[in-house]
Amino acid sequence: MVAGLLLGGFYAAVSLGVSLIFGLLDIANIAQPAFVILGSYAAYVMNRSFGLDAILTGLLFTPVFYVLGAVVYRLYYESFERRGEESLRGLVFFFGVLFIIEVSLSLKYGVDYRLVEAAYIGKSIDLGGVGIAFRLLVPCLVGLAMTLALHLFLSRTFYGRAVMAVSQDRLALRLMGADPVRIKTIAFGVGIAAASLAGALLITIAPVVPSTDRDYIGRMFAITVLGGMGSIAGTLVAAVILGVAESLMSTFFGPSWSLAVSFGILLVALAVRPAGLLGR
Amino acid sequence: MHDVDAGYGAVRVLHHVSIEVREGETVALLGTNGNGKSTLIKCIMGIVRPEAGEIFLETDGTRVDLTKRPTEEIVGLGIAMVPEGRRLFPKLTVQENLLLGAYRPQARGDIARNLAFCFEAFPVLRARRKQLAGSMSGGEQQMLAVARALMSSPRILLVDEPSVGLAPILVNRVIGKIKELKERHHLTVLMAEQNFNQATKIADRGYIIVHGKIEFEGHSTQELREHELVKKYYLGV
Amino acid sequence: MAPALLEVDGLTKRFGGFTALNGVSLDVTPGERFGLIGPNGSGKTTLINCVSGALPADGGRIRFEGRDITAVPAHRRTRLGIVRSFQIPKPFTSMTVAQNLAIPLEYAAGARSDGADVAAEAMEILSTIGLESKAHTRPAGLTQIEMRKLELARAMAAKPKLLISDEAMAGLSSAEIDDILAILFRLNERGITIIMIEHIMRAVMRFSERIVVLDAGERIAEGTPDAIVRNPVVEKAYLGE
Amino acid sequence: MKPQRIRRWALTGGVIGALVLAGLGAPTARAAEPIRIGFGMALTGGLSANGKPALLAVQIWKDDVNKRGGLLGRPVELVYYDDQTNPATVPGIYTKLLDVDKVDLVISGYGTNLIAPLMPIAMERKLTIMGMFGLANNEKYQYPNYFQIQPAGPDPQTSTAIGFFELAAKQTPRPQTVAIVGADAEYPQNALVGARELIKKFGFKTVYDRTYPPSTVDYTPIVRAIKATNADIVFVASYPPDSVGMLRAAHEVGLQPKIFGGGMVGLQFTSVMTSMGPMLNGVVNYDFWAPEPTMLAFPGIKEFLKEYQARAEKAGVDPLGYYLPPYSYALVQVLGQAVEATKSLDQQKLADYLRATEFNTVVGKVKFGKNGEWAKGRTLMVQYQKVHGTGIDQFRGPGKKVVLYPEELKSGAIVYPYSAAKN
Amino acid sequence: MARSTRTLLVGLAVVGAGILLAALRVNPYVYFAGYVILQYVVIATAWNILGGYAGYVNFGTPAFFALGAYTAVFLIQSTRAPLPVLILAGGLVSGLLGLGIGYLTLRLRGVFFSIATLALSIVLQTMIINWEYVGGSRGLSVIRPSGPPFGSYVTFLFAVMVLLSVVAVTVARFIERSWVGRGLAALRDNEEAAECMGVPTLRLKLFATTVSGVLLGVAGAPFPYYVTFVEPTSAFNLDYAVNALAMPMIGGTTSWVGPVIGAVLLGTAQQLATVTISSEMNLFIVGVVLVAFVVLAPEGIVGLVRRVRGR
Repeated sequence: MVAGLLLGGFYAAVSLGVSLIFGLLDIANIAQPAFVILGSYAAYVMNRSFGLDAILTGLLFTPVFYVLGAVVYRLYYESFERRGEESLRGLVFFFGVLFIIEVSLSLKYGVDYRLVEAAYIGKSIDLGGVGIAFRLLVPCLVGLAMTLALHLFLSRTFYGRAVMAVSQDRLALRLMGADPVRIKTIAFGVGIAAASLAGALLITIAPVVPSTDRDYIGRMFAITVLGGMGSIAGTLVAAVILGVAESLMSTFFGPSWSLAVSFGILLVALAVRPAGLLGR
Repeated sequence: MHDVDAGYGAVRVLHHVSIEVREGETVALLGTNGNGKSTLIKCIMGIVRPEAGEIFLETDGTRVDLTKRPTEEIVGLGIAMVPEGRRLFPKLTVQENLLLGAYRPQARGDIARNLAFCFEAFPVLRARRKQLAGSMSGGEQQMLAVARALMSSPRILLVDEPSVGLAPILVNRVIGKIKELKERHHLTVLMAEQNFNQATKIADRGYIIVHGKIEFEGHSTQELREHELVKKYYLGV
Repeated sequence: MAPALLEVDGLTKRFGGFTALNGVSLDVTPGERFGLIGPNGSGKTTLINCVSGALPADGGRIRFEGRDITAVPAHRRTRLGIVRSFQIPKPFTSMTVAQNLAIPLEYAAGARSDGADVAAEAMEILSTIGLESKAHTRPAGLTQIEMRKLELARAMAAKPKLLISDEAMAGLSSAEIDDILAILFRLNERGITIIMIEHIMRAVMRFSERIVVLDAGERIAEGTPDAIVRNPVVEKAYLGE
Repeated sequence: MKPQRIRRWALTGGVIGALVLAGLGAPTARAAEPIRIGFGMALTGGLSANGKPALLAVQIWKDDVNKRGGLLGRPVELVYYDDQTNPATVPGIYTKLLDVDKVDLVISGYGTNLIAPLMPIAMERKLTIMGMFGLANNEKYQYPNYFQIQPAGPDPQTSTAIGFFELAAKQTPRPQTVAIVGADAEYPQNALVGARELIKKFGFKTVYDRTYPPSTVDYTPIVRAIKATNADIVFVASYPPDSVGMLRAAHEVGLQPKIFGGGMVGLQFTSVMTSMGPMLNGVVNYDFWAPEPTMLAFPGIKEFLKEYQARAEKAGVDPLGYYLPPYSYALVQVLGQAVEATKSLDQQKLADYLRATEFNTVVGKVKFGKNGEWAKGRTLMVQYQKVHGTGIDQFRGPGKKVVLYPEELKSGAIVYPYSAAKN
Repeated sequence: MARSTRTLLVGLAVVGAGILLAALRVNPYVYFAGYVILQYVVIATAWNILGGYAGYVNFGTPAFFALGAYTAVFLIQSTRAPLPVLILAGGLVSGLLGLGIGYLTLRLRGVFFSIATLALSIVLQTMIINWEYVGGSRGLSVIRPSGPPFGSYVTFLFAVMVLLSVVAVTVARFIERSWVGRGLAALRDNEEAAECMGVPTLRLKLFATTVSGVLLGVAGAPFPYYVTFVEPTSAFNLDYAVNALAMPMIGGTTSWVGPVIGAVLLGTAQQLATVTISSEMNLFIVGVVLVAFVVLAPEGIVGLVRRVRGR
């Protein structure tokens, strides 16, 4: 149960980018997990070369990822959104991006499992009889911090509110004096920047290879959809639900079914209540 | 001092339309739907690009050409629009909608004051500020739309069809509010409206637009009310 | 009065908390030219969405030729003879104009035979409506009026008994409006019942034999164009109090 | 163009494409016709971390042989393709090797899944086939000309776990209960089957027996469930990411069985060892090679490792190469010796010789028995001891991975129970 | 009539040519590579019936393909049924799955549909992993029947695949040219307008998902005999999803020729790349080509050709 909660915090961190980009901007960026893995490798490289802490690296790299995200969005915008044919071909576009990132990584760094070192890996604290691993606790806390930060960004800043509004009514947003394309660029950049940190968290928790992204495509979108498409609080709740479900399945019914259960939940949710659990 | 002169000729919807609104005036743009009122307002906002003609904003003796500017910049110049159909952000709360209205950098400093004013003018919005905009009734939504436009501290307010989809009693209240706000804020108002009687209640003067042409210019409310064109074009007599 | 072709009885439709239609009833007789007007947002489009089957009704019954069709899916209603055009044209963008017509010809009018007949019939409809020169262009290359005509032509191809024309003239010039009106008159002469929803009063008043006025989701008046124009309730709805 | 014509064009295009493709690899005649050895290898995908070092080992052997003048006086040439760790590519690759590249000999790619699809091809064409780390591939086929280099022995399924459970049975106080857990994948499942058999044989009591999907992120719930059973023995059959996950979780949850480990793939990798550091201490795990004096006694191994380590960095593979590369080298060594001895490339003659002979290799003496497996199993059980920090150099020398099993290669004593060795 | 006879003749001619090629016993590698390429012709064509004609992007291709393969594995294990039975059964089971997916389209459109199919693929894979009888996660060796025509079993499979791809392409072409295809195109362009023009959209979508499912299952059914070793990771490989989508995208999605061209080009390129440059590069190229095509030539090669000719 506790493990599930911790895992949930981490899942939330991983899914925030999708929540923002897919949930709020309606851009089906299925390459997001690949950006996360890119973040993992950035953390790995810095950790190996300079002994820099993974999560610190993740934080330091957010501006780089922000710019990367902004560039990708501009390309996407010029190629698809402006022509008004975003959905299907955009999806394929990001599928291609996913592959390019994945393969570039394996060309550069090979396919060995990569991990990082940090003082807190392998240690745990005892809380009321339940040992809590720092390796999971730290990402969970960072994940919560990210969730909070994003929540504050969205609800307290002008840019954030504009991001929430942009997919609801572009024209009305322009009437507020905001440029939707610029807002989307910012939001996309932030989403990808979140991937930098999420990637760092990922490599802290488990070893990573370039193809690890495939394990997360489903989880990320499941969480986003369950969470109600773009609701930050919903994302957190859905992430925790998924984390707890996986943990409980592992503990009580045999771990081999845990993934199927997560996706079973997603399928049912999609079929019965497409607006998600906390859909507005 | 502010002097909008919009003369333009778009091939399809508007044909050589010229209107002007002087500072402090309330001007009504009358006509039934489909005659080009909304298009005209959209042209001013830069949402629809005129194919010919000019739209100017004159401020303190400087003329600013609006035709080549994107909507965002036009908003930045102090022109706010209450769009037809309200176009709120239905999945945001009332307060979030209002705060978005203050996106314009010049308005950000005045948020507290403007918000207080909006809540005072529309007490219902204060009561419902945590509610999602989409879940409110039509009248409340229209109030919110007007309030949201005011949050940008505009000098000129363009109102497009404020009465659409509202029960008669609500139309009355919305129109009344616009008048009240205009006076308190020293706004210049250009209102497109099909509800003739309601619009002429608050307008200083007005234009009747039919099939994309200005068919009649009434220099006073009186002149408008007495003109028979009104009935002819409204009911096709 | 002849037995009604379309009977709408106490139709109600809500969107969330908003009541778009509140117990609206109306009858349309065969061969009639029927006008449906009302200020913006009065529920006209919602009404025809319910009649054509695009939206399920929350209450009330719809009968067509005496048969209850309240629960019949939209495509079956089209085959029964209720055909609508869209206010904002919704052409099949990947097909040519002629191919756009082939869809209703095949699916609604039952012309399943080999290509030649369908093509000939499509061309015939296009020539009555004056679009034959554009038969092989795609909708993206059409002007506003041509798009409207395509919308009507496609509806005609479905061989309607009842044609619902939803603001087919918005944004057109006077000459173009006359053009469309002429087409609708011709269709009516061939025995097609027409419901016209329109803001252009000149057109509705000229076209309709009988008019029903909606305001705020309720039916407020019914009568001949003359009577409607003189009706103080209608005037109030339009001009305000 | 008429659609019909397009289709015909497209299909003929495809056929021509295939033919062109076939032609591309066609051998060009040369003066001193080399002996060509063909194989597919996992250079990408899940098993590539093992496939790449294996390739390097084979390349080193080729260079060694060619330096000495080749085989039968002919130079040796390798022809290999990436099988992407995907069995579906194997039939195509080997057909190309045999029919287009016209290789003289084939060896398998790395791993059970990549050997399996090769078996029918080998049988259809009556090839002599050398398998590189397959588990029980030949049990279903019983093909006589198949030989396998993994020292699993005549009973492959229990080979991973036998040392582990034998050691456990010898300890005092004797452990009683067992928890076994593994990933939903080919090797771990096979290892678990073997473990279950051995548990029965040694009379232990199973208190936990579960599997998990390889994409599991957090292993603490699993480890916690195991801890709740209070098992004396914890046997884990896992692939690299889950090995790391399980080991970390075991430390975090405070799992304290008497003996822990068994079939964890990945702990042998240098990159994993240097990351896990002291966390490894006390783990008893299977292995194939360790830099212990008993293992370094075999002829040629030191030279091979020196060469390997020199070339490893450039090839971007495991820098130490202690786990599998010696066996990959031994595999081609055996094949080379057979060719030299029979002075022939005849598949049947080679097979007969391979069946009958005991070979001397860098991994010791190799003799093939039933189903082409080693006549006698020799999977090591090692225990990580006295690992300090995460430096790579400590792993170069003896004492860190102490060989406990089999008896004849033993280089040290087990620290028991697990908790005693942990720190 | 004359035209459909001609189509039939062309189809038969292609099958005949395939069998002749098989009987010639040229270099066996041709059959192996040919099998893979033809398999992709079937997969791409099947995907395109739903994705291209109806506009519903299916990411669950691996689920359908693997279901066909595992249906075959099950039948081989239990009854050693002959290949035609395997193919029919594989198609049937996958078709049923397709029908189920079809009902999803009632509620899910666009991206949500795609995500649902992806999820479905994972659920199905987990089920197979936990089903020991068909090999579970360990995989299962399949022994081919002895004494196939043309001397070698793969040659025989190649001939079978020629037949299957002709069937698939014929079905796709028939759908495209018939009222069904026009109805699908209409609902792809605008589902609401299509419904209002009398197109029974739900029934057509169910038809498309079912046919697409059947053909994907059919493509998967001979797979166990081709590889002789089936395990979930490779049978459910995400590459099938990418290729199924990339091939029609590159070739052009609106006509039956597109997927065929795409499959032949990309399939051949991949086969070439596998045996020449590294397969990482191979995937890299697929990614780049895919992105380049959707950005620069959204209508694929067919669209490019049309544009050049139209000028």
